[in-house]
Amino acid sequence: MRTRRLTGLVGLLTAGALFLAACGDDGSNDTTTDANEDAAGEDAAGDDGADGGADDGAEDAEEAGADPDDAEFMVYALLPQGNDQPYGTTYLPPMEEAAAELGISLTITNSQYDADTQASDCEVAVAAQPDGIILWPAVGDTVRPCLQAANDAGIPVTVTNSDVNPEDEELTRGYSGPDTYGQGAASAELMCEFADGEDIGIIMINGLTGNSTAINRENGFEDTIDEQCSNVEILARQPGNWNADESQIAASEMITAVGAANIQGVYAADDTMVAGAIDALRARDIDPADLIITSIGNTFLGNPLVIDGSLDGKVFQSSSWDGENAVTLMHEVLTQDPGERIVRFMPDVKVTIDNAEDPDVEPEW
Amino acid sequence: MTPKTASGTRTLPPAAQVEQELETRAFKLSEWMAQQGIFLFTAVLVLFAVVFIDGFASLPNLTDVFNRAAPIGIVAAGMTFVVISGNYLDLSVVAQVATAAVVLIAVTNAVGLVPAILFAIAIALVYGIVNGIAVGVFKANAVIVTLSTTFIGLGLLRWLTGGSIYFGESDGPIRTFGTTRIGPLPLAMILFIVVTVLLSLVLTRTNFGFMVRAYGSNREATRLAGVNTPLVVIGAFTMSALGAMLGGFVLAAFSNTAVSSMSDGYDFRALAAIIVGGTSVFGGRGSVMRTLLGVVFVSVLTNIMVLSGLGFGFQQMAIGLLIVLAVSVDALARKTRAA
Amino acid sequence: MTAAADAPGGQVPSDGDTAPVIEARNVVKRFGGTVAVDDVSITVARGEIHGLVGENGAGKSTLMRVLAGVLAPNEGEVHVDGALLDPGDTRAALDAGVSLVHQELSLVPEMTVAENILLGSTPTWSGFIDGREQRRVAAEALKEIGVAVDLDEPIARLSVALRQFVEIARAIARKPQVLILDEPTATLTPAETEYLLDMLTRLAGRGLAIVYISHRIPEIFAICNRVTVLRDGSLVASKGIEDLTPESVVEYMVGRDLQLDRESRRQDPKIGEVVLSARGLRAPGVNDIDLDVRAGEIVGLGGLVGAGRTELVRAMLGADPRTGGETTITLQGRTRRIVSYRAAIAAGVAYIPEERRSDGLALTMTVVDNIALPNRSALSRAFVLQRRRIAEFATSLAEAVNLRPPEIHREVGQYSGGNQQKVVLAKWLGREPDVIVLDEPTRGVDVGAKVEIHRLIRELADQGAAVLVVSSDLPELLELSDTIHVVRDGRIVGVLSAGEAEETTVMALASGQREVDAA
Amino acid sequence: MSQTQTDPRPPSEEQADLSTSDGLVARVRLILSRRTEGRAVALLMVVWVFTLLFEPLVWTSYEVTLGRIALVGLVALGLTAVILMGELDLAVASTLAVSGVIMASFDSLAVGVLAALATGLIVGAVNAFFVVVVGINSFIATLGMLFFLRGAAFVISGEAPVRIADVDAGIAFGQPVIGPLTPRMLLFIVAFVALYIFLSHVRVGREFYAVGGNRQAARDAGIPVVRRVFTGFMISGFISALAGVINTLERTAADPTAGSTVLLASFAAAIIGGVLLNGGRGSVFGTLIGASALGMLQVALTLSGVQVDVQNIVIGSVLLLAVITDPSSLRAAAVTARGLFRSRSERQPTG
Repeated sequence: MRTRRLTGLVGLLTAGALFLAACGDDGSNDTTTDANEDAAGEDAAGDDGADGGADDGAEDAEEAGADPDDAEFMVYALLPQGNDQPYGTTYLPPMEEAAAELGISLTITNSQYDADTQASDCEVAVAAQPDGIILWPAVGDTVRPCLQAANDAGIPVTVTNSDVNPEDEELTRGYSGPDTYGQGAASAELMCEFADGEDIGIIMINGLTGNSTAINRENGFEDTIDEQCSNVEILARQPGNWNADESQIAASEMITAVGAANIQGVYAADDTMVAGAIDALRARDIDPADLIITSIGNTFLGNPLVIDGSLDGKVFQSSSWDGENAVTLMHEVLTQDPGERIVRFMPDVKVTIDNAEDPDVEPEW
Repeated sequence: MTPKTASGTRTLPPAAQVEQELETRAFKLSEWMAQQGIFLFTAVLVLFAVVFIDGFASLPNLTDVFNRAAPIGIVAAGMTFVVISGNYLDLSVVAQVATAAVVLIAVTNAVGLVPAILFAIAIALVYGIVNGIAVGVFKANAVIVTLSTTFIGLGLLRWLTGGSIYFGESDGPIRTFGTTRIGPLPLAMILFIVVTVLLSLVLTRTNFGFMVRAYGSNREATRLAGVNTPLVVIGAFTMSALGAMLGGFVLAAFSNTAVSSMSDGYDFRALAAIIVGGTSVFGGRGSVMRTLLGVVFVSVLTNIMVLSGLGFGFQQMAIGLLIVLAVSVDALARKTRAA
Repeated sequence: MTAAADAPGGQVPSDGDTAPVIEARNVVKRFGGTVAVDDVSITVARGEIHGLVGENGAGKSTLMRVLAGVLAPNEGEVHVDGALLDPGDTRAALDAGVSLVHQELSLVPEMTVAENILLGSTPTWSGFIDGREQRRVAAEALKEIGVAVDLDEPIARLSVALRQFVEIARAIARKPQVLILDEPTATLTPAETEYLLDMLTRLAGRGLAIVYISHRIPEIFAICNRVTVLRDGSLVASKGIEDLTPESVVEYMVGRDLQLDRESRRQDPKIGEVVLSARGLRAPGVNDIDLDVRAGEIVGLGGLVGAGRTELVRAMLGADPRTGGETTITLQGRTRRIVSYRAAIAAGVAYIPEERRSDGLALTMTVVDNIALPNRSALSRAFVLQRRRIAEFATSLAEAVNLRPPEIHREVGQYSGGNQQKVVLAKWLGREPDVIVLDEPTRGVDVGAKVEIHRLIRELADQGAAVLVVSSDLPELLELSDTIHVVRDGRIVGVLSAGEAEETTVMALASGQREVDAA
Repeated sequence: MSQTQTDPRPPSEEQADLSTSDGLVARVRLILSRRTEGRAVALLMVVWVFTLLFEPLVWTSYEVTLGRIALVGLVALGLTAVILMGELDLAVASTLAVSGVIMASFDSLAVGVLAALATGLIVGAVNAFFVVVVGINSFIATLGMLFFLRGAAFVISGEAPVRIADVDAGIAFGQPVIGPLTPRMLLFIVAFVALYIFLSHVRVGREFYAVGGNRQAARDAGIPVVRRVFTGFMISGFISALAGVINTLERTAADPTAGSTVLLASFAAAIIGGVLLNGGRGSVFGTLIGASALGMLQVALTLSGVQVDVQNIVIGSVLLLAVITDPSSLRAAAVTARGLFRSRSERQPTG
């Protein structure tokens, strides 16, 4: 059905292309006719590009959504990332599988962390009158209107990956996913454990500036440090933008800034970035094993580092758990309609050298 | 957005003509500033850093500066050809860098290094030719053309790869490249210098580079000199594409990872470096070496700010001010010359 | 606003009232060293059409710009209705009722006819455009000049002729007392010209004072009551039309001792086979031209600005698209059709365009670079430019054309016009062209450079190159050419051999004052 | 040109047939041929047909579609004013972000809103200052502002979203007021109508076309070009700020990263709408159509469950198509093509 739509789109765009070429001489200064004839040809060629692009889209959409015809429920999932981010990439497939099993036809949007786009997607979703909406807030503070609209339309909303603000919770039926704040906190607890009372200085590498997950994890980590181990001091912090390169350079520069001697620890808000930070240490012939290093995540980069002792501890976050539970929770809400708000936190498994090889902390990306 | 030579009318009013015939010598200092300002600025900034910023002068830190500069620098060096040809910029480097990085690691893991590189080159050529034809043959505006190729390119990349992050083998050739040092210098840094020098030679010493500069300086005069101008434009965009490809390689090798989002913001960051270097967006004036300086300048500045604990916001503000400042000098110089 | 502006030109009676409306007193205008207008005084009365004639560069346009307040004179002053006009203030001149119809069109292509006619003085009602008023005034102005153009048509969609008329309507709409037209017929067909002339007579009949600049003697005699002749910036005659004959006017315009030119003419040039040949050439502004240039021959293209000479040579070389006909180049018995500009260059053509600054040189580049541009392939091995060879090459050419100072690493933009033109020549000389086409080779060039450029052109011809020269500078044309083709309205109206060519005959042909059967 | 040479009739006659072309068809064709929005309309029609056939929801829930169009289109409207003058404003997105943050950092909404809008005007003035007074190419001047303002947004907001003082007011602001129309749509419509009138019926605005179409002529005619450029940039700045205010209110919080997609989307809308980047040609009406086409396309694709990547591929192709089918582009390509064809025939000599 989606395929039909898209092939339709492609066909019409092609027609449109020729149409455009035909109207080519509008408002032009004494156009020569032959120019336009020549060009019509040129342009038809140009259009094949568009054609091809959209065609890909066709097949893709087919894969993307489960077959809707025998679907019990129709659900919109408003996500801020998808194939443009590795986490989203490993989040989507289990989500779609689960949906297929539970007979849910998913329509997935990706606002690329633009709050305004997500809000607009939300309007679209509400207008489509689905059975439910799964929301992954692009910017936590900005989702209330969307929730309000959904509520007014009587569409149940569940939240995934990062929870809404407490005051907005009454507008949602449940939350599944990591407690992004809690992850920061857990990583801080690890840090405190390893610091074991001594005064140490650490550097902090955060996620993309302004990104809500990044902010939550940063706050979680910092607050916990303040409460539980004031002996740990954050000497410097820079964004690593979820990205190994940036993180490596930033880390290296912070080492320069505060002096290698003063640093006994490193915290990075995810595995990719911690890998960069560890590279930075190695590049300066500092043995990461001598430092206390903690992070969050589940990438193929993370566990080996834990095993070889350079990464002391990390908080495991399973993108597949996240994606799968987003759907199962929604299904629960739709089928058995529990009274109160369900909160299903992803178990914050702390991964250290002791359990790094356990199957339940198997890296996913 | 019209480059100066594209002005419709071919005749100047007689009076204006006569006036223009008169020798109009530039005011020396401002002229010099416009020409050599970047050297001065860089020197001053580095001096300032050495004196006031602890640890700036240390080798590891300078290495960081260059690690910051290397990928963006190679991209900017390539894009310089587009800017000098009077076509503003190549937005599609964002898509190109990401594609090259992903292709390098993914295809190397799957097939091998050589096919990966060949494949990446093929893709770069496609970008260069498509952008080049749209701009050179259809005379369409470079900004919009490269904007649309960015949309298409990134879309295709993410749709085809599913946007996954790719890791090179922990002891593979890419990793080796990323970690090898010659003496104290990382290989990437040396590649950066080598590529810049090479591109600089292409621009200054070769027939092609010469035509690019001439085209940027005066399209009609270049055409009337018997130059195949569409080919020149296609060539310029191809150089930009190749630069972006190498930049992608360096980026991928540096962290041994590749993901489609790793080159966000490379378009305007590269342009910023080029402009700060003193290459004129009107085309004709500028050089790859200036771009090198511009990139170094920006990285030094960022480095200083990080060392002094200033956040991302301040870094952005500084770069913004810098662009306007650098170009104001040039503009004022042009004014005094005209006066 | 001066009181004068309130008197709408249309209504002022022309009953023998010969009080001067506009008066220029001892105007002097210099551009750096060159004196464009030298102590000229003219007066124009109501209802008078005052013809202003002179060769290109005689200073007509400059004088008119001074009158219209576009340029401030170095000396002298302009009075309108006895009131002194503050110099160089266009606005004030407009308010005083002086309207100049520019030589080059100054309309906004995407705006409508009505909007362009009232551009800058758009009638508004508390900020909002008063559309009705706008259309009324525009329509009135158009009606006054009797041209029916759709008021809502964007200028971009009008023919050049109609744009010219809209320009005039715009001037009229300002209710001027003095209307100055600078070569308005340069781009018009005979029919359109005729129409324009009637129109001007009509307007003058209603008391408008008109200054009419033209090369075309018949037009002058068709409509003017007085004629002022300028030569080299100074006034040589200002008489009532009844005291003048076309011949005498041409004499005044040219009035120069021709002996010198005679001597410097080439003696018995060795002229060979036809090299450059055009047949049935058609292009915008070019109507079915046949033209041959032989080896060792210098062919001059005479004619007035806008006669279509530049269009002709550009179409001939394929620099601009042509609509019909073909060009061939024959060298060593091999004939090649010139199908594209690059093909022409490949075949050994050198083209020195009219607009040196916009088409001829890359001003931001150095002399070396500019010289190297057409010769790059010869000067590079395996795509690498050979710096030393290029430098030597450029130096030798810079000497050959006597570039002063010969700093080949200086930006061309910093050289004077004469030197710039030498660079343009140098860059093509390097190719030792078999065919060389020069469009206004010495425009805006000082005398010294001019002589040298002429020498170079002769040397080229003596070496057997086929030379085609476009020039509006009559002495130059006569001095250089072995054969002169006179072009008018995109047609060749006369072919004169060096012997029979006189400035008067050429001017007569060019201005259409005399039709002669091609020699 | 060709007309002058070939057409012997006096201009009055030549014009006659055009102006007095009776018969509705001829009239309509004449009117249409004068518009610059043709290609945009064509695209919009294609999108309409597509949506009617495959995504009627786009129409049945039109208020959603309108919302999306308003989101894409508002900034584009302001941008159009600048582009018409042959200038560029790359700073729109950053202006949007910074004004939102400034607004949210005040305790009183009213004050905040005023401060934000003022910010927009100031930013516009600064841009104009660099462009016409200092004489920097607007492309670079606004590029600098793009970085600077984005940075400022982060600094002011402390690199995190800022909630507005009165959240409920914000939510209320998101609700329909007249029929299904929310304040955003109303403001969008107002902005469009205002700009449309300004650019077509107000002298100052209409003179933007002169400034962009033939700057020298504008000067000769005594139009104060500098003042016009200032006006244009300040309009663009103000509208961006307005968009920032609207978004912030509707979302009940200001996000320093806001507007990441705005800049390119606005340009796309204007270009597809037939606005010529070199200035002098185009209209806000065209921009509106362009924005509508893009907005509807996005909504339709979203409803069809097409992932954002594929949407980008489609939109990119449409944009590329729009630029290379510009008349001037087609002519340029035709000339080159003819050149190639000729130079092939050049090989075999004749005669």
